[in-house]
Amino acid sequence: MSTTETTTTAPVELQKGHIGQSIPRKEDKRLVQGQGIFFDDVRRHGMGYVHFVRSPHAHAKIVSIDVAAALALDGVYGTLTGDEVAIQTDPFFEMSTAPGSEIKDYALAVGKTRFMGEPVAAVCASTRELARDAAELVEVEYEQLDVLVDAREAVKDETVMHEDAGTNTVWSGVFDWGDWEAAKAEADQIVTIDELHFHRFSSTPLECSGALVEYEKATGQWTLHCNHQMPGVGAIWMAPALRTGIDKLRFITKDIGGGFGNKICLHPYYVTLCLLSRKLNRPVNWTEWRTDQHTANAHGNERWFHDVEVAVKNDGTMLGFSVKALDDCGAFPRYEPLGCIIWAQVTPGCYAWRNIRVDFTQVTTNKSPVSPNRGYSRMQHLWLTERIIDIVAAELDLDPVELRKRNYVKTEQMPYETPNGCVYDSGDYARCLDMALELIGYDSIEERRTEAAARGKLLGVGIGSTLDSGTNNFGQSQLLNPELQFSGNNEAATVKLDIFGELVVTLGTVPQGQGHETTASQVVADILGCSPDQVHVRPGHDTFFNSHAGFSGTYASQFAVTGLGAVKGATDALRAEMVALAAAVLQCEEKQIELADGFARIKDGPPEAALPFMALGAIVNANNAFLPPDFNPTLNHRFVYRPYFGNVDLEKKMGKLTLTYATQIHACVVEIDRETGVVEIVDYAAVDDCGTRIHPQIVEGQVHGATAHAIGAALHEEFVYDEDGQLLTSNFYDYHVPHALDVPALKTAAIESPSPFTPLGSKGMGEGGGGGIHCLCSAIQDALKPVGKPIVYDSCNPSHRVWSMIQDPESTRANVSVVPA
Amino acid sequence: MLLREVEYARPSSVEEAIQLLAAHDGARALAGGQTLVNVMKARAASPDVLVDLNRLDELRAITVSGDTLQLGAMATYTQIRGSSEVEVSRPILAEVAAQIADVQVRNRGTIGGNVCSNDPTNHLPPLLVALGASMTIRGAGGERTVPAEEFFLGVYMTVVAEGELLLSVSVPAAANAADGFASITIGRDGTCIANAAACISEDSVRIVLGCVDAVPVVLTPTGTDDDSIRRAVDGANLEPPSDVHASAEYRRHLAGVCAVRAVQQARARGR
Amino acid sequence: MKVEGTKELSAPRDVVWKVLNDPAQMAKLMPGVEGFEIKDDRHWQAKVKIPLGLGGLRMTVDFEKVEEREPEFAQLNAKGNGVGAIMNMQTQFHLAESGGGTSMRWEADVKIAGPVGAMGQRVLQPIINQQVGNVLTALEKQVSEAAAAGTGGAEQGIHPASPEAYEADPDGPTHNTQDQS
Amino acid sequence: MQQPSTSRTISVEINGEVCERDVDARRLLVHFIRDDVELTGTHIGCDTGNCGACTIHLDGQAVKSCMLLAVQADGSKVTTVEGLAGDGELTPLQQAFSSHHALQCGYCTPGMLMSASALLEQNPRPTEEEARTAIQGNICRCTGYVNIVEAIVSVNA
Repeated sequence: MSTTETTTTAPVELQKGHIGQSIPRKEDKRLVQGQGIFFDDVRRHGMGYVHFVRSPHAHAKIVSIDVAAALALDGVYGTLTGDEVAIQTDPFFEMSTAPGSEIKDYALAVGKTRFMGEPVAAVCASTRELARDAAELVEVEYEQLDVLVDAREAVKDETVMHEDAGTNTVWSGVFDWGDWEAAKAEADQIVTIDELHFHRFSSTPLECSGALVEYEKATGQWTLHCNHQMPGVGAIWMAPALRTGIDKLRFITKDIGGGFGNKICLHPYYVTLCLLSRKLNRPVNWTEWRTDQHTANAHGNERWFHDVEVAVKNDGTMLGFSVKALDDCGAFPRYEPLGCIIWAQVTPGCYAWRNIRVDFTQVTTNKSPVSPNRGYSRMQHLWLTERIIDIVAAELDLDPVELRKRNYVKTEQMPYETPNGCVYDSGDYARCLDMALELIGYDSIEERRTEAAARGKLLGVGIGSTLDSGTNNFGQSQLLNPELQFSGNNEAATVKLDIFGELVVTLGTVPQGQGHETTASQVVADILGCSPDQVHVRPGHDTFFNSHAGFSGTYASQFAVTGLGAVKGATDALRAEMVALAAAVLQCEEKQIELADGFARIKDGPPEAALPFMALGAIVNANNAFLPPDFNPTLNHRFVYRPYFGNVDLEKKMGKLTLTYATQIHACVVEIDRETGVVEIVDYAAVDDCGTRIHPQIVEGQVHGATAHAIGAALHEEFVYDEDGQLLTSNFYDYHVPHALDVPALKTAAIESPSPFTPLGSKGMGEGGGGGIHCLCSAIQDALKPVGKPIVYDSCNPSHRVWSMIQDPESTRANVSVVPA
Repeated sequence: MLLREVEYARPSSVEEAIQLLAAHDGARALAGGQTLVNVMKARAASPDVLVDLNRLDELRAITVSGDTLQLGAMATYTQIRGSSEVEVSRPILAEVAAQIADVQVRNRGTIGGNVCSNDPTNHLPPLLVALGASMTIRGAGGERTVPAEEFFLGVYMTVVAEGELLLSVSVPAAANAADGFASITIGRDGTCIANAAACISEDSVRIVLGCVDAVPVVLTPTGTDDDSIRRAVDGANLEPPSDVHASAEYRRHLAGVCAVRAVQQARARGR
Repeated sequence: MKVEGTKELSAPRDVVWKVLNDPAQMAKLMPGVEGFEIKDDRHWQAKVKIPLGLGGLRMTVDFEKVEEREPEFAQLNAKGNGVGAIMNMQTQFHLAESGGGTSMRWEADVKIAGPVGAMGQRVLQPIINQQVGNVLTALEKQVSEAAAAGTGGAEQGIHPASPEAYEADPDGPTHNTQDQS
Repeated sequence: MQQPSTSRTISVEINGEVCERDVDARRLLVHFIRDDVELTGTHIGCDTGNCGACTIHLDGQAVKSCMLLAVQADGSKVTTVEGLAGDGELTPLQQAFSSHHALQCGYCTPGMLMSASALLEQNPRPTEEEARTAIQGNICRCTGYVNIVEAIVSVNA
């Protein structure tokens, strides 16, 4: 299913051919043979293995650390403790304003430990096993402190985790767009919701984090064979902390076993490895284990929504809402407080309400730090908007499909400016919804409900309307902290035609499975008139390729725009040179030259008036004596793609916060076992609109993946802490990610509403906006209607929570009220 | 990952295995290793000596003699699932074996390892107690047979003492036995949150609950109707553990649900 | 996790008190003690190997007597270290005369910290119940022997691996609560 | 009676080649394969035996090589993902994974292929449910399994 009918594509000189085709992925051949190169596959002579000594306590003073017994063990190369880190490095740069900016975050715990699993020391030894043996011999004396596991407690500051800041609040501020008071006055009904909770989980990439770090004494150069997914920003954190220049950190990634944002905040670990490799003068390898990954790497942001008020007209027109959001970022802010603004990219969700007030506060707690997890910060907010829609529909007895359609931003309103100055580029939400509903057989839902009831099952249907905003404007960080010197966005790529006619593409991005080698080759092939097979895209990222920019990386749904925008820019420049060169050689005008079938030739000219790409490469690189003196083609072009955003309005907290908005509308049918609360998904559909699709199969694969993540998060995956800050779901037994039997057959469909703002009409879409979470929460609430109409108040609904809602719907209903305005 | 140092021996006979177990303090039998190696990876438990039973083919045999189905302690779940002897003499065993973990684990994991580890969430302890199985154990002092009901002592604890080895598990053969098994798991195929096995015989019904205590809990309801079963579970005054997947209250409730479902299955099969 | 219960013992209160407050006798109550060192009258240390079928959990446990009101109340803190986990336990005993014997009310609050401990939460409660049951059974023997001998101390403690030490105890924990979060 | 020891010399036939090495008894088979024999196609995705990234064939059966000691493989035949295809040619299963886009990051892929190939040997034309059951012990975080299941079912369809 596919149509293209809205706005026109930006004018590009593309030969029809490979873009839009699902060509075989270039990455696959090595990966299906086990020949991918992941960081832990790299070996170096004399390499030592690092094991971290981790805090068993969530909050404790470190009284003493004794490494003597570890050092005495045969085969142990050395250790590193927080005291050494405090002397040899500076705290990492913090993005918040004061007092949040006063938080001191080091590579290892200094003085005290603030979450279970926090590294307090590191040991390096000749084998992996020995490193762990030695780590067990490090004696750490702790003095336990009061533990904060609940953001609602942390915000009271009765216990303060970061003495330097003097408060647990990292950032807080009020966003007020439109006129909320006027909306309330205009409304017929005010629906209130006391509390909603978006839970803590993460995408848990199958490959854990790690690196092999080498130090070159002569030059002070570190080389990190690693899986950092945003090395540009990693280096901005690391280099000042290590008191070195940014070029002293060379990041190399090849294949990466998934990232999903969880590999953005690796700088504390990597700094420890840098210090150890320098101290011990040997390469050091650290492989994170799953339990460590769950305990002490990166969780997604947990968020509470309090005192929600929604202004609704009797005809179902929604005028706006007001909410107090309380975000829990765990023990250290790291990438935060960016999550305090990133959600604002999708302030109204898919809806046309114009009056929105959000009072946002972020606090630290004694839990794992967070990191931008797939759907980062927008997913939490979009879940809120979808919860509001379904709760309003249930309380005012409105049809949830009609309510959505009435309030969706309409396709004829595109490009649509949101109340906070963002511009939704294109899309047709209502049409996507109709398609999704058709795929799940919505017309026959009432009969199926009756049929299921006869089997003791509660059947429900749910909708998740969500947006995946991509190519963000880092200028939004200035809405949090006007002093920050970040704005705009960029990505680089280099394309060259080499001596034997090879087309070589070097990306600045850091792919983790998104098929960048393949899609980049499609773009190059279509611009240069050749086959993608003729285009070699170097796997992975290497700082020394010098083909990256400040925001390089693979994150935030943007490759199809920024990465391919850079590839297109570089290839356009290369093409111009190839044309000029061919015209010079063939002695004709440039406009007579066409590039096709791997040749530069005179259009409609004689067969001999054609130069294979190899000839062009050879002339410039090795046989250039005859070229005119003022004609110096390089056939090697680095291009930095930069979307235009303009400045943000600091006073009104408005601006173009991101460039593109892909639509994802999900619909599903669930059956709930009334006796046990077990939820089974019996039908599932996801309709995607990400503008021009470069490689439809890859797009569909991203939809599948994001949906599976959402299903896991909505039904099982939750990082649960006890009152002492002990993580109770630290492995794949208790943290149940979907298995093959847990994921239903997924139906997908797509439409294409090309973005008018991007080089190829494409939009980023990999994160998926948490559509499945919204959709399942919606379906569960619908299914439970006959047992007392409970309100789904949490984003995670494992069987025990569903069962509790069945037992005691009233306690959830106490959470909502309808007040005639 | 990354185990503590451990000594390893691979005996070539049951006798040698028993000698090894008896001769070394802290020696443990290594059966399928699908629990033990995992626990060692966490360094939660660390045996000093591992006595690997994997080359003792005589412990893998599944045989029927008279009215007894005998399963060697080293019979794997995959073997049990595919065994024609099991199929004809106590099919519930094959059905439940197919529900344990995943294919790879079923290829290695053994009935002996399952019962000897006695994790409260395991499938086989309640099932074998329900079926009236018995365990044959050999040590330096000779062989003894213990009814399944007396075999389990606590979490990770059984009557198999140091220096002893579980040789086989015997189950009464009954092709058309009215057996049932029901569980509620984390996801479709994860760890059991609650489970129950049921066995209806001519004069009685026996339900055994897993996951609610350190050892399987045996109930003998007065009838096979749903109400009798629920009454029996209520009357057992269960005090199941709470964890992230289930509060004590929810787990107690699920125990009742599983019990009823296991009996319903048994009733249907016995017809 | 909190466990608590009451236990009726046939021995007189002063005998029970002596057994409970003599570190050497206490050592015999605990499962799998491999080594024991008395540091002073309020502090002692035990090296234990909790006998689980998977190979035994080794821990070093430091005890501190926090409070005592002879012959009716004692509070003891224990801190165990090992197996990738830290265990903290606070125990209290209340002894009351009951006929010719003693009625003991006890409470224990056990907390396990560290990744391995967190992994074991699933089975922690049954294991603790079981170990508490063992301790109580051992205590019963110990005090009855002590009462018979007139003063403290049987020669033999209970061997942790011997099955009879683990017989189900009807007077075991009578009430369990675990904090659900 | 033999004496237990903390290390042993073992001989394992891996992908047709006999490898003889001294190994510590505590070394896991997966570390032996990756670090000692340097066949890095077999991956590690967890530390509790759930994820299946380390799946290999041991004497023809799919097993998780993180739940076996290397010394246990002494005298056995091991096949890893590197041993599936000969001479750089992809097997029909590997080809199907590529054409159905059954892999994204490719980290779970070796284990998936080993589980799927074991299935296809016993059951050349599996149903969707059978394919799902065969890979229930292999976690993929990228694909949602949809295309993996399709790929497996397609091989001999």
